[in-house]
Amino acid sequence: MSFPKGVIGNPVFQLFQKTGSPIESFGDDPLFARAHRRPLNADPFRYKPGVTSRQVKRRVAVAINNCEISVDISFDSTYLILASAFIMAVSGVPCILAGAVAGQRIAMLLTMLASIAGEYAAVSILFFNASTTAYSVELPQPFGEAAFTVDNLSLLFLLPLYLVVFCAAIYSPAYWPARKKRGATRLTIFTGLFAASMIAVTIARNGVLFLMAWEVMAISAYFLLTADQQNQETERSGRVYLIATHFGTMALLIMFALLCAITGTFDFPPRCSLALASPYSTAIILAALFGFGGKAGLMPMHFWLPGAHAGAPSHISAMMSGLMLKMGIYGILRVLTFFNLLPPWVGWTFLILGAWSAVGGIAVAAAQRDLKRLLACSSIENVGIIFTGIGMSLVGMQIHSQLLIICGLTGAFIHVINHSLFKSLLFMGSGVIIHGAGTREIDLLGGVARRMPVASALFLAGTIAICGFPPLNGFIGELYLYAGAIQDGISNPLPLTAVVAPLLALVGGVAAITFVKLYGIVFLGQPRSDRGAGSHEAPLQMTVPIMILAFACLFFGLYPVALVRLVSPAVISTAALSAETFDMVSSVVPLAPVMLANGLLILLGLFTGYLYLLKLKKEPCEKNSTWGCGYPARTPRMQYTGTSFSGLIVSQLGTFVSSSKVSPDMHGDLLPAKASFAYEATETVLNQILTPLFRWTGWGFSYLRRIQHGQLQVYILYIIATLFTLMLWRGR
Amino acid sequence: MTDTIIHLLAVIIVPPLLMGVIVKTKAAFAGRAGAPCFQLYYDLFKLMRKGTVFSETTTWVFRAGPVVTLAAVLVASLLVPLGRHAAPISFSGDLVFFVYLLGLARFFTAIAALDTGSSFEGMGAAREVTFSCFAEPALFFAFITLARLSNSLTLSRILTHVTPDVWLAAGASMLLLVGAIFIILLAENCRIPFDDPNTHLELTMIHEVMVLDHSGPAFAMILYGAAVKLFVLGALFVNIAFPFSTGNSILDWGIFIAAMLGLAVAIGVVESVMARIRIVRIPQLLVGATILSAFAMLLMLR
Amino acid sequence: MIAALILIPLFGAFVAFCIPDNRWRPVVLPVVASIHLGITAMLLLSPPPPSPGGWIWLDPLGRIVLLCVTLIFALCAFYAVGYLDCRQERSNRILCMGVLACLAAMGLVTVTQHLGLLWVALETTTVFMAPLIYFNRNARSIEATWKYLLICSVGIGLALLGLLFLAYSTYVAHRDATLLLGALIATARDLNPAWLHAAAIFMLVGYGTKMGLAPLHTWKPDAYGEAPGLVGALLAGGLVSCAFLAILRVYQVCLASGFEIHFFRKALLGLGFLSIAFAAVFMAKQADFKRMLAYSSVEHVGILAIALGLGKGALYGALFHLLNNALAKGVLFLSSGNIHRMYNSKTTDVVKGVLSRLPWSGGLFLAGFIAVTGSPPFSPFISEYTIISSAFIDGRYWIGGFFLLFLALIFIGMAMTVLPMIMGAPPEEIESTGYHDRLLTVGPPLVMLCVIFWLGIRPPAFLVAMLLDGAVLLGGMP
Amino acid sequence: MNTFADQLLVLVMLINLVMLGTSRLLFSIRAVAVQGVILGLLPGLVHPFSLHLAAIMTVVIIVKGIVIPYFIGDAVHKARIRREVEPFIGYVPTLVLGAVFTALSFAFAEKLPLAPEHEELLFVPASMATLLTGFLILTTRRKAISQVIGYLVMENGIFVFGLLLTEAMPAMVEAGVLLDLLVGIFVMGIVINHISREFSSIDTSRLRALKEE
Repeated sequence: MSFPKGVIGNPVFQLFQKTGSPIESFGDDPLFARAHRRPLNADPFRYKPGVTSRQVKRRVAVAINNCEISVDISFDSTYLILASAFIMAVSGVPCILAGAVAGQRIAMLLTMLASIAGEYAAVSILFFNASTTAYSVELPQPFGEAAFTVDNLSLLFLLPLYLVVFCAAIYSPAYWPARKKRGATRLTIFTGLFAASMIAVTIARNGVLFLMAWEVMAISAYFLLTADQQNQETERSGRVYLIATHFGTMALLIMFALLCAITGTFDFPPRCSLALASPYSTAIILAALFGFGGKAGLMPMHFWLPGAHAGAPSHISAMMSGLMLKMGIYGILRVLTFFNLLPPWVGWTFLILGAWSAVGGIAVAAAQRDLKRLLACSSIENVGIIFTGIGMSLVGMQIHSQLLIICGLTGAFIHVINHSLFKSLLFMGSGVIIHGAGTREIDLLGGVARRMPVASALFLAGTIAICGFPPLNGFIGELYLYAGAIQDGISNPLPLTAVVAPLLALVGGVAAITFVKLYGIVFLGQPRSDRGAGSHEAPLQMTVPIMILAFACLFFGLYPVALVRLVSPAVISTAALSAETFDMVSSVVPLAPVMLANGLLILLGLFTGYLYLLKLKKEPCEKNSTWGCGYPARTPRMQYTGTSFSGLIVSQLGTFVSSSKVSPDMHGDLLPAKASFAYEATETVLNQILTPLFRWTGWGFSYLRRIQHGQLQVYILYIIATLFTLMLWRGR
Repeated sequence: MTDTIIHLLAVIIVPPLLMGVIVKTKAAFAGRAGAPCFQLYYDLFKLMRKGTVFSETTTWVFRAGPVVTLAAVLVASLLVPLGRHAAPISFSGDLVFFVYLLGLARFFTAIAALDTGSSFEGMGAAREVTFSCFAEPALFFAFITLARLSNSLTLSRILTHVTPDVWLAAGASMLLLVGAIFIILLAENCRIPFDDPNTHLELTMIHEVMVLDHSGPAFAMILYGAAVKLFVLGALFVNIAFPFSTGNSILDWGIFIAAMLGLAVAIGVVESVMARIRIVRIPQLLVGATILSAFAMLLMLR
Repeated sequence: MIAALILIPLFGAFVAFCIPDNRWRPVVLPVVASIHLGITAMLLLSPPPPSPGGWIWLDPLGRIVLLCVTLIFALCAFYAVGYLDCRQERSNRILCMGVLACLAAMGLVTVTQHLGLLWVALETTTVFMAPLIYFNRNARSIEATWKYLLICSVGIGLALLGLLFLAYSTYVAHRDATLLLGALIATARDLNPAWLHAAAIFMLVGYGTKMGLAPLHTWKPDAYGEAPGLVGALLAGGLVSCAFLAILRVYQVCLASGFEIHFFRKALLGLGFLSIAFAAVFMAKQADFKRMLAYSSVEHVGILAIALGLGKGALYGALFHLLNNALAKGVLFLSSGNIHRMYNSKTTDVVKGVLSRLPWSGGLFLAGFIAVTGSPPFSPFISEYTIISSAFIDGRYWIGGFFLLFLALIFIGMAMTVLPMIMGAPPEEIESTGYHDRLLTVGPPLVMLCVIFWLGIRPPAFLVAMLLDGAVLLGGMP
Repeated sequence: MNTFADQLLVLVMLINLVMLGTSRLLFSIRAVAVQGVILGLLPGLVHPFSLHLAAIMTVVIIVKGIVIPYFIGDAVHKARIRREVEPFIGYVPTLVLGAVFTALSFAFAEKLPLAPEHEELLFVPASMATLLTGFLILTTRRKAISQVIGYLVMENGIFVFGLLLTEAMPAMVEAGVLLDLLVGIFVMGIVINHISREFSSIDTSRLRALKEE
């Protein structure tokens, strides 16, 4: 992988060269601009057969001289983004050199710094039209040169990325202190690599470069999520993850090879440059759907996701769920933009898979007993919603409905940002719970809010946001999707897309169940075990990042205009529309009244609350135990549990998730032994399809393995047989 | 402006009356005199003056629950047109906002119930959120149908668009729609056949059981919120089922209030003649409502 | 200079024979290896012209293989010092001598242009490797040695017959039997098709046995499994490369003939696919991690064969992959040797939680696994993807597709063995074997890993040029 | 001259069949030795005399006729076994197979055009038949010694063909081939010694510990 390797004056900087237009700021000085442009375009490092090492050396010297003039490059936004990726990538190095404890601190500072720089660059491109440039980097031989470019679609994914990485960086040393826990070095090194590779994924403009970044991302995620390596369960889910992601990458390998077969180069084709009729376009789209969809956690390729997110350290889960899944979405969007026209089935496939993931994901989430598994499954749901939005817009392109295109894409993109925010918030919040209470089992927790008031309030914000309730940000994205769906119901003769609205409502309803369960059982009531009772508030370093994210959720909820402003460039460029069309069509969802209504809601709530507080102050409040309906000997274990809370809905959604009883073993010596009993949520794809498939394959293989059965004489027979076969082959 | 003021007044004043009418109707069916129609007003005033008992297990969430619920329901009430009059707040897409506000209210009621740590209240919360998640798709199918009729995304437009002419043109569809919305109305407000709101005992297994531990002003807020919710959903129903308009603003308000009282009587009648169905049947009934409204939409496509 | 390449290791073997002290003898290895590396470097930077008779010439293909051999050997030599230090209970005289003699023979393989001489050198390596496999002196290792010796001897015998066929075909063509590559290529068009066909098949089977193409690979798991990790690395990195070079020579002749190449490519594709299929089947549920490495070697040999069979752009990938595979296998074998030392077992029911007990070796093994399965940023990714993409670009997507499918299956099999072994909690009851990671046993594989990392990001220009030249010799696009 | 060469080649093929039919190891070893000596004599019959040829002939006779049989005989002595018991396929079937393979080799030889001066010679069929006989012994016999003998027979088969080229091939290569063969057999002998010590038997069908299952 290649990352920007240094700053000005460093010879390694020569890996990069500007190929874009010079920056306007010094355009008024023609002399300088020319002096600047020529040498930089002079391509110092492109490999030419026959270039001897001495020649190369001279070229380097020339290039270094060029660098000394071109100081202003550091203000280029693309450069800043590349530099941020580089700093993140190497942020773990001090860990090796200076020891884990100091290294972790340094890495934190470096990552924070890089995130701020990157976010600054991203914002300045997005809001102030700062210039962007293409930097090219030389790839190993047959793949030529490749470019890093930032465009609107990249920015959409970069913006939340920097924010979440920033938060995770603050969070990390407190959550996984090198002083106390094993594996902090590994965690630090790979966290930086992970973040950097995701940045590289979003800005790479070449198939091979993309794949390299992609794999670095996937593999560093593996090392991150198995940080708790001695845990059997984590090891297993890590393995499932690695295998799943490898399969996905295989699909991507095919996809980029086929793209190369069409265009003749591994560089990304320009937007809308591929005709539908070009050979392999179906194969390309299917491979992309498999590869990227698998990474995004789209059903039915989601099976790796719950385990992987659950076992990872919490801030890693936050980054994986909030950011890495989005890379799958980014990838598929990027591939779709290559085509000037898409076959009709694409949109519907997206829509159906998205809807399936949304409903199935939240159904599985509702059944979970593990705090982080629940959040992970809910990520499947959210990815499903995003895919539904994309599918909606693709269908819109099919039927030439600008409204559907814009509502679908806007909704999906807003949800991309929103999900990054609130899912990261929730995962980091769950980390606070694990840190305080030491367990992820929902049914063992309870009453955490009394011991962690700050964390519980922040977590509540995330919960409300993810359910899509106003006045937080989750609502805005869904609003666009609903608007698109209902508008389709109004104007389309055969409004199939309209079904999205009731489906979203169902998903929202189950999400509400899931998160009421999560919040209510974990934070409220009384502790159900000693673990829950022993919890304590987390250090400030862990709560501050959550506060930042919660603030972002609130801000975007109350001021959705900002959110739309963030995604509109991406929507406009992805859908190939003009800004005017976007403004016109997107006004179907007027944001001002939404803001007004949200404000009213908050004011009314505050007002009522204020009156109520006054009243409470005035009147004496009595403390008593909860009404036990006449039963005097209540214990905390009698409280409603998470499993029973979601039992009703799980029994109704049996298609997606089934709850199997783990039967107790009652055999004792004389009397039945002490036994426990539990419900386990089983997943259809992993437990009922893949695992048996693997078992059968292994079984079949074990027959084939007799070929190698140890008898030397037979081995020699193989040689003769091969010889004869080859002899006869041509004879036929 | 006048309409807005009347709207606000109606929303604030009328809801408890509906509750009273329902109770009165049921009493009449049972052959009793029954509590006065304004009983809920008295109860609310009484509760407002009372002190509060808090469970030791509760946190600030328990206190916030009734407040947020009431605020959300009140804001929701501003989105629904009453009679033939546009709502004070109305914007394209407000129907989504409306549904999600009710969701927010439900969310806070449920977590407040869980905050007590009581298994009964937990059970009630589980049922409340589960059943409403079946009701919401039905509501959206209905909204799509209405939106298609009126070519609009605002509640005010799609609800006031329904006129007797529309009924004549798309009668079958409208009939299915009204049936579906009536079921939703009963389900969302936890009336018979879904729940028995009569007692505050644990026998009432859904809504009322959730609020067992609330007392004093908080309980008043909850009762009042429930009444407003009934009023709001009722208004939704009345707008579709009773789309008569005289053209005179004041007269329309009168018609509306009368229709609402009529609805209350109808609910009372239903509660008197039906028994509560078994819990396991409830999802089936709600899915039935979804199918009804989906059919309504299909019929509209022809 | 080229003579030194062969004579210095032989001299080293003699010195090793003379040194009586078991502790000091292994030091000869790094000394010789360093000199060898230095000579190689000089030879690579300024390749000498062909010898007058045309027998000796370090052509680009030979250079690539020589680079593989010398790199692997140099690192293994340093490793050997550390490794043999832990194995003081056993005389290492034969090991040191055998290894050095092999180095000499392998050097000869790379520099000779005479196919007969190449055969002799290759057969010599076969013979000298046998005592190395028997280093552990137990029933299992004797069995492995016996199987290795007999199967390879039979195979190499067939190759000899093929060679004789080839020589006879030249005799039939122009009354002057020759096995010099240059002459063969120049006159290949006149050769008799029937003789050439028979020769190609016999040599493919013969050298294929040595290289370990399925179903001729049967000696591999046994030999790799029972030999010390050090020998495994030399077998997988050095010997396989030499055998591959022999097949490349045959390929060159077939290519020059113009007619035989079509069959030869098909045969390579067939054997290659059979190899990766075998590897996929045998890697699943493989409990012995060293045998697993052997099957991985079968897999990569299959990849090389497929790449040759594909031709065109894949040739560059094949040559690059040769180097990458040698180094990646080196990482795996050397670190697996350390793990074996630590746990005194090579089955995964005992070996668990390596990363906790041996962070360096375990980490290296894991990284090697990632590299060898073709994940960036390591260079096997570059070479494998070159091969895969060229299959797709040529429109042979079924080949590419099945290739990837098998690779994926292999990945699963390997992951199911490697990951539980490296991760997880170490067994508590295991007795301490006194082994611990130290510079000499961890450094060499680490260097190998760094090299493939470096090659994966930025292969040096001279290497790229060399590989391109090699690909041109094989008929790839310039 | 050529007819004499052909008669010797037929003798080689007969020795093949003898080896397939016998169970006594020492007898087999002697047969291989005889075969080796014949191989040593053959070049003199088909090629004009030269110093190079004489040297090759001498070396072949020494290596194949004396040294290698001595090594193997020694190994047999040390392992204290006399005969091959229970081969995988019985002696009669192997003999029949051997005959079939000999016939096949003649068919195979038809397809390969020889140089004019070699046309009436039986080198190719004799070589293939010997090679296949070697394979047969390798795959059907259990004892390690028998397998070494099989390998030797196979090598002899290859050598038969090589004789056509003795003149054309450089001495260095021939010498290398012989040396390799010698060392190979030597190493095999050592390994057999170790096997018999380790397993107290040289029955290779017992060497089945290394397998997949």
